[in-house]
Amino acid sequence: MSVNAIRPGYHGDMKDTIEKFHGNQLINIGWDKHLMYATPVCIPVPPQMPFGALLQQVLPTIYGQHPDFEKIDWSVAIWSLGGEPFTPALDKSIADNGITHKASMRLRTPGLDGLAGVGF
Amino acid sequence: MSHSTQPVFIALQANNDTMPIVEAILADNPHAVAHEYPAMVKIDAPGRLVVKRESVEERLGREFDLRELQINLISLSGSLDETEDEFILQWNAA
Amino acid sequence: MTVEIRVQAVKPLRNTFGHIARRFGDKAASRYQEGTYDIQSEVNHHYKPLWDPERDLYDQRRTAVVMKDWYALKDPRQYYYGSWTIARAKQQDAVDRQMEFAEKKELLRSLPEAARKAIVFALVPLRHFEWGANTNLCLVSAYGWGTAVTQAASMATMDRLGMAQHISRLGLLADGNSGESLVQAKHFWTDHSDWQPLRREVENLMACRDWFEVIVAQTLIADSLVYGLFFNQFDSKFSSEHGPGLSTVLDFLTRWHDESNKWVDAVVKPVVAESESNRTQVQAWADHWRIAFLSALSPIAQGIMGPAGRDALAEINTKLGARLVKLGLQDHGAAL
Amino acid sequence: MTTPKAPAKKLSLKENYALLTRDLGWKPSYQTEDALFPAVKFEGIKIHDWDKWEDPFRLTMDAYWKYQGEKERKLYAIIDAFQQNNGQFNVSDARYLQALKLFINGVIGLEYSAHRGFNIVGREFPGVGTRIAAQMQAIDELRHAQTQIHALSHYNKYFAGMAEFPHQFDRTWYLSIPKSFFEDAITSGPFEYIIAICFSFEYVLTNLVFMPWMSGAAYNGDMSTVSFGFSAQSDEARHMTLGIEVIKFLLEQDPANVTIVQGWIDKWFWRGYRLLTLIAAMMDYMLPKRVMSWSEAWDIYFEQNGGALFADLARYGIRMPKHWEVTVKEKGHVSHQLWSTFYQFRHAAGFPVWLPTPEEMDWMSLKYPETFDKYYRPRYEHWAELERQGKPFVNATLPQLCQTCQWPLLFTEADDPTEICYREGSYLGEKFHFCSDGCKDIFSKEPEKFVHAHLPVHQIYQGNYFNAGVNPTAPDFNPLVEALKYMGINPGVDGGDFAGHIDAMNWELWTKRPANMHAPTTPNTAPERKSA
Repeated sequence: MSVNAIRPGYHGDMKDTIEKFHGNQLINIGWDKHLMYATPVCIPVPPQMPFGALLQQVLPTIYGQHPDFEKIDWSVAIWSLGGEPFTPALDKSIADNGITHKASMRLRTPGLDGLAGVGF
Repeated sequence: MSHSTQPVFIALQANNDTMPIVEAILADNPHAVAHEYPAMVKIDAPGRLVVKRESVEERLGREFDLRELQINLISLSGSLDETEDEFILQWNAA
Repeated sequence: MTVEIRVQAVKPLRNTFGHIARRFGDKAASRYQEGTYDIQSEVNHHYKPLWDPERDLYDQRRTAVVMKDWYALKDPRQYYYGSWTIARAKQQDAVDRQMEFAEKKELLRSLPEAARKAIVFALVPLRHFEWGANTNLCLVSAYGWGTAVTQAASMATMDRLGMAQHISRLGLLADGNSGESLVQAKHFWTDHSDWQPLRREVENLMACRDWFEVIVAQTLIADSLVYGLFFNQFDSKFSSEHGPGLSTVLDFLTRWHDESNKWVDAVVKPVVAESESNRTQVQAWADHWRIAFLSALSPIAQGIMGPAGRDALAEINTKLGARLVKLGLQDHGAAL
Repeated sequence: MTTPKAPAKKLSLKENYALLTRDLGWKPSYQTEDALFPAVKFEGIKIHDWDKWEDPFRLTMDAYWKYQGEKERKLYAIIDAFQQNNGQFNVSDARYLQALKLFINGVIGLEYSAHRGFNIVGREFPGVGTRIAAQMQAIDELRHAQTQIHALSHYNKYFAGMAEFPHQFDRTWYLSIPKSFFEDAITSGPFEYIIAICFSFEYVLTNLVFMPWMSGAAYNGDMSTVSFGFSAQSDEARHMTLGIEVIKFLLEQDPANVTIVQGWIDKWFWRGYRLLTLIAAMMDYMLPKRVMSWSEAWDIYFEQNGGALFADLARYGIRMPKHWEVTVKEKGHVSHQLWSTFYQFRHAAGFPVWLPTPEEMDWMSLKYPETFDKYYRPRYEHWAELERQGKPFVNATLPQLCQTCQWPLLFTEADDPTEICYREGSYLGEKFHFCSDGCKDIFSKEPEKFVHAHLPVHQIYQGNYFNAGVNPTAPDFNPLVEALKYMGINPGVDGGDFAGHIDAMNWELWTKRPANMHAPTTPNTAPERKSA
């Protein structure tokens, strides 16, 4: 489908292309079954940042308040990227892991399903 | 025209001016039910609701232009047909 | 109530909204001010309009004139919706009485047939002129910048519909509510040779998309000439022959036009004064539309007033020239 | 011409309206129709006879002025009396005031947008009757914006977070939700606009805003708000009727219009429904004295009344809006999910946020027997415990937004309230994210339009949200604090916890009544307090 406009050639600006983020790219991260964080988050990161640094340095600042966070066994954590199963290489960069600008990643932590038995 | 039983309603501000209007509506539409809310009265009816100028005038003791309903109207539902004498809300389909 | 007594001494933390305080100081503000200034969205628009992809939803580039602050176009009547509609309701109340009187006394129906025909030929077609004005002012309220001018244009849009309907009522007064006069008048508007030049210019103006040009052309130029010719000059001539009946029912139109002129002047003047380029631009618009409407009115002026029509139009044009000078423009009338 | 001897004919309302209105327009001959009405063809709607349009209210300007003038006299008399009596101190409590902040900052901008949008329709439609109806609605909407400003003006003098409403509407992150909704409508063609606003929004959805909400305002002692609300709604009743006439008119004019109109109904129902999540949270959480729950209101005003409407339209081949079943599944959840979101982002809100008290949670258990105790009570109890421990929960990271409705992705899967609903699409090599199938569908039909959306989270990260005069390269530049200031939010004052908020403290000082009527003691036991 396509838009109907008064003249042919109508097109909005691509408002959020990567070059507008001063060397960073956006990634979206959600932690399944942990609705204490009511929405997935969006953060800017350097594409060269190793995935391991995301885990060790960035995620604790985002999710550290949840009692499940310190119990995570990262060796069994399951990631998906854009809805597809995904195994990140910790020593590789965000970019080299194939995580592109505005990618959406979901984290599942088997055995840790949030509080109250309802994914909170 | 087939008669529908789908709900229609009219909601008016609850005040001195609308009391006789509400009375008239309830008298003319025995199938209608009035629900009172804070500052509002909502009259629900299946299929059809009619506000009759004459009935309002009887209770008001003066001439009444149905367009005066505008002043205290809050909302309505249904297809509207308005003439000098009647303000009708109804659905056409079953 | 106990609460009221206790809180008598509570002093407000601020006297008005931040944007109003930045313009006028933190003091009690009028309802006109609070309801008008800065309430149009100005930044961070989301989508390109499908109907005008080259510009934003609200965009200052929809007119050739430029203002540092479009809110300088203050309405001297200080109309916000409430004060406008209450004022009009009051006026309409008086008009209703005039019209009832006119109907009861048959002020127009009892006129000789030739006189009634003259009204239908000379005045009733103007309901279409008013509809054109409604269209043009609606363009201003749709695409203008800043609530000060767009809200006044929105009220003027409705006023013009009101005037179109009032003129239609004159027809009904003359034809005893048969509506025949409206049919005839429409025919004059669309086919009679005396009326065609005016209709041509109304259509040309309806095709104009620069909203400030439309204000100048419609409210300053066309209205001055049309109201002056029909509701002043023609009415005077008619009254001298048939008594003041017609003047009674034209009163609403002339009063409304006097009131509207105050607004029009307050809108045009600051734009002309803002910059030399604005002044040049407004002058060009004024000159162009003045020539266009003046020549367009020439046949109908003579059609309704005979040879006196030419002088009547000249007199109105002189007045318009004087008004332009007052607004900071030049009167190029002599050269026209 | 009729002989003057016969008495003047008495005109009925219909005849009078027809004579004064019909035929004001004419077929142009010096300009083409296309030159005068350039915006009326590109949407593909076919109109064969504009005169078939029927205005059910048949208002001429004299009657319009008369009745609207009377309404305004009544309304301003109440507002005057309210101000003279310091009515702002007679509302139920200081939490009620916070809902008014959403109104002044979010809704006034919508009313104003509606005003401008109807001016466009009032100019661009060739048909006289349709244009007059649109013009009347345009100026009515100006009325609504202004009466709301005037009714709320007095509150602004005493309470925080209301003084910058036009500034906030253009810049505050959660207000991009209402703003983008209306800008989407206005930037559409005139037919889509009128279907979007008059029909999908006003006819199908606004009863939810004005009836239970305004009745709620009355219940909470706010005579000023209820007066403008009900007075505005009396205009809305006219507009809704316009909405249904418009849709019948379009459907009757040409069978080819049906598919286009159905597409717009699908789009705008979903757009409007998502927008009303705000009202859901306001009804369930921000009215200290409650009239009905969001779930009940949805049942009455959408499922029953909307159902009747769509049954009526079935004869034209129009069906219920796509995804309506999802709204029914979600009705027990959305208000709680949004309030949880506001709570954790309260430091970045323009109003303070609170956790519901035990008394209020009992009301919710009663109103939401299927969902509240199971899914939502545990969160509030957990967060309340953290507050008691002096470690209140805060989400310091910016949320992922839906490209279409601009809400954070806060909604769960319709059939699983423990899983966030993620939808993703790609266009011109870039990824886009959505909160629902409804929002993804909308994007997919017009990606050329929706790529241009101004998403506040992305704008902040691009470094575009700071006020003039601020140096973004300075070493102490804090983008999040500067972004709040840019949004018109005074950091540390406007948002945060209700307990200890300046409004709560001033309320108790001025009225000697509890700031929270359901928890008379909490303000004094709050862990930290700011000075007033």
